[in-house]
Amino acid sequence: MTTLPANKPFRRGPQGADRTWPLLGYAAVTAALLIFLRGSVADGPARLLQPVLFGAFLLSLLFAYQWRAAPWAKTAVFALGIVFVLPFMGRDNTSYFDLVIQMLIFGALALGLNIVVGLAGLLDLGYIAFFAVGAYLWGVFGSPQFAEVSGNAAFATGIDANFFWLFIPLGVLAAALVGVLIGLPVLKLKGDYLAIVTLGLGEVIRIFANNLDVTNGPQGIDAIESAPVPWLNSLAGSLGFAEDQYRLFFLYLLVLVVIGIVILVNYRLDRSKIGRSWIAIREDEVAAQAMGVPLLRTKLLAFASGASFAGAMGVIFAAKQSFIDPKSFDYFQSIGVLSMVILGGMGNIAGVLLGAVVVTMLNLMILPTISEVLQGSFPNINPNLDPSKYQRLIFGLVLVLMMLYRPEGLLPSARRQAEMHQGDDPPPDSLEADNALQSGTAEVLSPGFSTRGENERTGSER
Amino acid sequence: ATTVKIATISPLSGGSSNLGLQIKNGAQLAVNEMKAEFAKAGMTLSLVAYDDQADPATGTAAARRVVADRSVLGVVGTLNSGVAIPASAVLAPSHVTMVSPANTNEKVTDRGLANMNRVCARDDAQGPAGGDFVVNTLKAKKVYVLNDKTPYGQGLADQAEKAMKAKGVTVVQSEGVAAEDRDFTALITKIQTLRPDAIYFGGLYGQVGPFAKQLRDKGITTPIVGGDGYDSDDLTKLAGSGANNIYFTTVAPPLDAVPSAKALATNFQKTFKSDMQGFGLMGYDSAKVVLQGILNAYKAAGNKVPTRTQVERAVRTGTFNLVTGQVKFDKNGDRQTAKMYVIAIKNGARSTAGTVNVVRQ
Amino acid sequence: MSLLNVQGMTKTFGGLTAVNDVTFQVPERSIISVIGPNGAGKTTFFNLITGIYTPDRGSIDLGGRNLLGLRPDQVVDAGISRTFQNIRLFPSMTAEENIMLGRGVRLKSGFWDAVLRSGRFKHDEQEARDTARIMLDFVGLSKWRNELATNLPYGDQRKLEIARALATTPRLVLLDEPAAGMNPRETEDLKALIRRIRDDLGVTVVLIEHDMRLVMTLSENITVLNYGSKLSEGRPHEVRNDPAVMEAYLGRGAAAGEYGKEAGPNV
Amino acid sequence: MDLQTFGTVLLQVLVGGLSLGVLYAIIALGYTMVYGVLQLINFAHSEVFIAGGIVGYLVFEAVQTSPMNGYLKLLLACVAAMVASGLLNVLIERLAYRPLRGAQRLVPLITAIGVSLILQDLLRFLVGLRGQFDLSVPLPQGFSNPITSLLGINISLLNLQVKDLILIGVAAVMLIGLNLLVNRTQLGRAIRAVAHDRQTSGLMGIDANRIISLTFLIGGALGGLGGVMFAMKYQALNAYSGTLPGIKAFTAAVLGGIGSIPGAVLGGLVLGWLETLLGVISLFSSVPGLHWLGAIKAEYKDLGAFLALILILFLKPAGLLGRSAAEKV
Amino acid sequence: MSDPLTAPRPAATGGAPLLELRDLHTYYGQIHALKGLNMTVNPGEIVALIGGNGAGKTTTLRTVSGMMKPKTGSVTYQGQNVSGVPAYTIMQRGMSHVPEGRRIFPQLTVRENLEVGAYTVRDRKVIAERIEEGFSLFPRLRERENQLGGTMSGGEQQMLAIARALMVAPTLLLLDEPSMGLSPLFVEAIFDIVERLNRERGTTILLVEQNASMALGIAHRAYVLQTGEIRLSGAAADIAADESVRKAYLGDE
Ligand SMILES: Nc1ncnc2c1ncn2[C@@H]1O[C@H](COP(=O)(O)OP(=O)(O)OP(=O)(O)O)[C@@H](O)[C@H]1O
Ligand SMILES: Nc1ncnc2c1ncn2[C@@H]1O[C@H](COP(=O)(O)OP(=O)(O)OP(=O)(O)O)[C@@H](O)[C@H]1O
Ligand SMILES: CC(C)C[C@H](N)C(=O)O
Ligand SMILES: [Mg+2]
Ligand SMILES: [Mg+2]
Repeated sequence: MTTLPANKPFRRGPQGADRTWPLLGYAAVTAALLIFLRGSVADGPARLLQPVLFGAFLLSLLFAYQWRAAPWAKTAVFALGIVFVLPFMGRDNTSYFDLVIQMLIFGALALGLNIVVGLAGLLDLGYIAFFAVGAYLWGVFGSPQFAEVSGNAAFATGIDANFFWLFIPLGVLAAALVGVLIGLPVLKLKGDYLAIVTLGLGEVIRIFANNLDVTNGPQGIDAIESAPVPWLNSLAGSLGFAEDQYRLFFLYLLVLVVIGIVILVNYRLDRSKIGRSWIAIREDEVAAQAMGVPLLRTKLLAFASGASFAGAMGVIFAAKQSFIDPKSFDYFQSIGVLSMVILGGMGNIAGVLLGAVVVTMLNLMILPTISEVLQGSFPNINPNLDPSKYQRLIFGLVLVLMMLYRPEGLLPSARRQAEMHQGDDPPPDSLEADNALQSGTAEVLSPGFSTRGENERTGSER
Repeated sequence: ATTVKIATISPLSGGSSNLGLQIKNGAQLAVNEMKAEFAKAGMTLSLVAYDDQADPATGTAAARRVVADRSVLGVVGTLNSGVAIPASAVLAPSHVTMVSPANTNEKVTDRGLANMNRVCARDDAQGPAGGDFVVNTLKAKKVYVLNDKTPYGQGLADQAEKAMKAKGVTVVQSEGVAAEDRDFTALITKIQTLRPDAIYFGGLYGQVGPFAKQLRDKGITTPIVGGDGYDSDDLTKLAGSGANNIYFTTVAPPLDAVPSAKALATNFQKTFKSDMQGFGLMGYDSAKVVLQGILNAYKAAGNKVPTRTQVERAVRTGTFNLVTGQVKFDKNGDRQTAKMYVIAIKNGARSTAGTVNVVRQ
Repeated sequence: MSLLNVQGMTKTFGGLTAVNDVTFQVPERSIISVIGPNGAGKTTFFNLITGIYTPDRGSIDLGGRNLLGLRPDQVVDAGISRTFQNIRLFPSMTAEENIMLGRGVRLKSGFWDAVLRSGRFKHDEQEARDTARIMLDFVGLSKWRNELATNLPYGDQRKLEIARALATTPRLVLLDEPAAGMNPRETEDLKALIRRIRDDLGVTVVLIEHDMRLVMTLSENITVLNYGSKLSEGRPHEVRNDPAVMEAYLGRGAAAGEYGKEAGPNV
Repeated sequence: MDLQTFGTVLLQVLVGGLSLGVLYAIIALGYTMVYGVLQLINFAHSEVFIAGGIVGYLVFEAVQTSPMNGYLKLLLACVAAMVASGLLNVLIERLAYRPLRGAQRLVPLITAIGVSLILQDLLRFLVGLRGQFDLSVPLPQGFSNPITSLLGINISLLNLQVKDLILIGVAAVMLIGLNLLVNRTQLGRAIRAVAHDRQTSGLMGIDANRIISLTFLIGGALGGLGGVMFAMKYQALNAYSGTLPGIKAFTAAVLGGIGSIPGAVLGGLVLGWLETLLGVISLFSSVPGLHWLGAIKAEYKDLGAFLALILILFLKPAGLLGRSAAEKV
Repeated sequence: MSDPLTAPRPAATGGAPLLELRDLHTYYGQIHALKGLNMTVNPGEIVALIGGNGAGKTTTLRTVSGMMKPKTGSVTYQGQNVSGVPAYTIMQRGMSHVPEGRRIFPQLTVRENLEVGAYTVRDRKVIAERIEEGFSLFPRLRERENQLGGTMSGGEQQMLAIARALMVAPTLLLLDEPSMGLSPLFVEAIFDIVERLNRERGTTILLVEQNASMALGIAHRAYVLQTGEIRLSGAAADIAADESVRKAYLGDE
């Protein structure tokens, strides 16, 4: 029987030989390549190397997290990467800034969803609605839309942009509140019923956003402000950033702080009584309740915590995009975030972040670059073969292949891995295959075709 | 040589790709044509085409990539006002000039952005023109107004509605239908019940085609009126047997209305193996404005590759002689004199029913 | 003075009366068994007490506190915990975590304590961990502490379930067929364990069992259910010799007075 | 609005909602079948279904000018689409889901989404080969004719067309047939057994993989049929037009109680009626006291589906005709 | 009513063993559950397999019925090597398995559970007859014909599981702890049924039981399994008399 190491049963702690020097070496080389080759890969087919170089560099951050190495070396790699390399690249090419901020925003979203789906086992297909709540909250107030809504022309650029600071916690609150309001009626539903209802609720919120006047309907809201931080702007200026990059510079720093908090909260909740309760209800609601876990409250807590991360990031997202519309929050976005969680490794903070990085990079950097390069090379191509049209296909292929070859995710949670690898390569019809399938999420479903209209509830009657 | 690029942002996939491709190909023709001239000035000219899928979020993402690529000096686009409005806002802080061949919504230029210009007329001219047609030519008293819930469709329908009401028309119902929707059952029931004399539908051909088809299929022959969103060859294909009794105003000239476009159309056909349409011509002219602007700025900067800001100013202040006539922008970036056309579709065949001149003071 | 007092409990499913007007008393610090034929309503009776089902009629009180209408988690809080006829551990948690989860109901720290890592939180975590260690020692599973619950042998899973139930510091613990799937040897160990639960921890025990050797030697009192109703009640020897019980439940073996002393093979 | 118009509109809603509802039901059954056997929301079903529509379109187009009887053309289109979509569904299961039998439940869900994306572009490519994005479906002669009388009763005000009747008829036959198949035959029981416990069903001599393939075949074929019906009803489709009806059909399945065939039908009808009603409800604003209905314009018609879903599941957590898992503690 | 167990005996397979396990090694991931198991079951026999918790009894049955694949070694059934053959094909050849934990189909009614049990039987009349047989063996099932399997009590489910396995009139019946959770009265009944199945119908039975004394009471031969290996085998009476067995499994002090 496999026994996990004592004391820290599920920290798949850094293993193997000390790799301090390989880590430093790798980080230094990839960072140097990224920085010094940036000019040579700026144009033409060489641009295809951009994602390669950038990806290689980002890997050094992953290695710093995973490898066994001296703490100072890990800190150094992280610090230099975040403080120097990324801003440097962002200054040189704004799209790196854009990309990194988006990665972190989606990272926080994925972490929030991870609580709901990965820990508590509640499949939420409308998660993006909470993001929308935060985004529209600031979008409406922090843009010319506020003048329309309030009927007061004095707000031609929205309310004082300094309120942005207030709106971040407000976004958290509002999203958490919506989470509780939505959760109360639906959280007693089981399994995929919950999934579909959350999908429906997400759509309801989107349809309202699409038809109400406050949200300016399908036109969306543009010219959304961000907080003015003059001292930071002058700092950015003295660091050589162009004026149109100041905002991103500010948001980059902000988003780093926010995601830091999100990770901390996530980590601490995971390793607490609350985290255990989430896992317990995921695995067996009846037993959890019979062991004293209050079901509804625990689920609501998961819903609200997950939602609050999305709310905060929604506010920041609106400020960064300066434009939001209902389409940015359709169910496909929820699914995108879900795919980050699962692709990365459900239940594992690092895995989920990695999932967000990979998916965002794929969507915002790799696919566009490929299609731009191809298009540049074949300008008169038959429009039906135009590579830029096959982004869905490529994204879909990546999803399918990744899942087929790494169903447990890129960085699986040790807990789940232990679950999955109990029965290594089970025979096609073995018990293991089924057990893993059933224990993945503990909900009890209603399969099969019923012949009678009976409506007997399961387990606890309340 | 320095690399200099212009970009197009337009839908290359999805329901309005027929027009999006026209814009892109038109711009490509202009680039091909002027490559040599740029080379003489020491600039390697090329075009990057971005697909906005007629979706604002995708369009702004493309705009952000344009901003990041410092060799792009100007943008031709977009097709949809809903995309143009946020995309130009993203481009504005970086002073990337944008010349639109097709965006008619007032808000596109009314925000007073320094980088946003257009070579076409506006909806506050187009809506009333459509309204006039409904009242004067169709003699309708009761009109059903529909829009596709995009800034363009909604804005245009609003303008037309206002104009028609001013002329004493009763608007029996004014509502929206999501742009992706192809299920018009409920709307048709309503139309059958309300029995309007005409339907004004502010939308795009990809949706209007099936709408006309389903409507006619139920035996309803009420005229359908709309704007430049109908101006694609695909409209009659999609409407099939329903392509009858459809009228629209458009800001792009029918090719036969512009004699000088003939050579261009031949060239277009040769290069892209497809027919040039009005918006192809508009795309070509828009690209010409940008390119000419770059060259003007180049000269003004003392034969140096100009900055984005310099190009932005050169476009806004220049005078350009183009296939569709002279282009000069006012302080908001609107074309000072533009033309509009009224087109009728009868039994699948289109014909020009009139022209309107628009002059902005 | 009885700890648990159940009066006139009734539950029907559709047309079927699974538990019918059962009155049941459990004295403090006793070991009581509930037996009866398959489908007699024993498990349903447990489900009613623990709040998993709501009774159609009847009352439950624990040490004077009314439990009727409480949710299962509130019942645990009030002092009753249980095990299940079909083992329901949390498979992806270790043995230790399973018990820590059970302890949760007695911990005071909340959301903000966890986020801010307050002193109270640290104290609680330590308490949960200590409880887990003590309970694992108590049931003799210390060696499995960091093993995933699913990987434990069947018999040990049953013991872990008991440990988890005890971690909630109950006043009363309900065990549903704890000896099922155990051989006579293992059943002996279980018997000792149940005695220690009562003697060392002072927890009252009610159990459902079909293993008469266990029931007859362990329980102070036995209640027999049949078709949802109470058929008989009394001390083991009284119940064993009750003709109605023999007929409905024990069969010939019991009539011959052999239970409690297993018959050898081929005798 | 006078009483007669009021009544007419209501009748039209009833009939129009019926034809929309059975269309949802057919599509919903494809979801339900697969969900029933694998507990997988087959996100690719919306594309499987639209693929059927495209095949149907190709057939209609190919035989457009042939003198063949219109119903024969329809039959041809249906058969071709059912075969194509059925096989496509089986292929998808083989390649993308079967290898993941042992994985967590959400993993196949993600591959299903991936497959759905892949198919969207492949279908778009296929349609694009003809230089088109939106397809305009040519129907056989007479399908659009209004039906003025049925069984001697004048029903012209119902506003029915021949194709509506075809749709309703085809759906009725399919639904009844399927219900019999699933509930009255060993196959049906086997599906339900496999659904709950694949391994134990093996102990009953059931080849789970075969049953699963069969289920995908049937579900896909139903999707294909739904696609043809969709193409016939709207005469317009493109590679992406499966998404929204797909979500609504699945919603219908859940609303009715997922896993239940009558439930899917009922769910489909509820959605169909609700949607149609919401689409025209502003007409009733002229009724005294109901002027506020004028605010509910056609753009809110999709809201009905989801609000109904939430409301119904709030009241009946297992859907209208569903029953939740019987799990004894 | 005619006694359900007096149906005609199936033809015997001749002198060869019905089931033969050779050097079987089965794993759960890293866990080596069966370590070179050898065992035979002859036609017409009742063979008991006893052993402590986790000894590998269930794993042995699972390997025989094809629910699990052995890493090495062979399972020969009716003269054919069936190791690695999927369960459903083996089951189609007259084997039946009452699995540990009953594994009732909770969403199917009692009757439907039985019908699924008869999946490989084509003749509707035969199915109806056998359901009748099952009902007369376990009258409780008849009373609950339309109750969902999942809501039956533990013991009722056990009855259903056994009845379901009998639907195919198996040649070889694998029983995994059939008495678990049954009332004493019913435990006796079950052993009675097992014995009569064997005696009157010639069904061969491989029986895993915790209630070793009763199992050895009806078995012809027995194997004692300990941590994946056979420790002892022989005539059931001899095993029952064995001192170490009495101590370890029969609970004698
Ligand atoms: N949810 C339910 N729906 C319908 N009937 C039920 C339900 N739960 C239990 N029953 C029925 O109620 C009766 C009592 O069941 P219960 O599980 O309490 O029996 P039990 O005494 O524990 O039996 P066993 O010893 O076999 O476990 C049984 O006949 C069972 O079939
Ligand atoms: N699903 C499983 N995953 C991992 N290990 C398992 C699994 N099932 C059984 N084992 C291990 O395999 C070994 C043999 O188990 P098996 O279930 O065959 O024993 P058994 O003799 O049937 O015991 P019991 O009397 O408890 O039913 C044990 O060590 C057990 O822990
Ligand atoms: C070509 C047209 C469909 C574009 C429209 N005039 C708009 O501004 O969106
Ligand atoms: Mg019980
Ligand atoms: Mg076993």
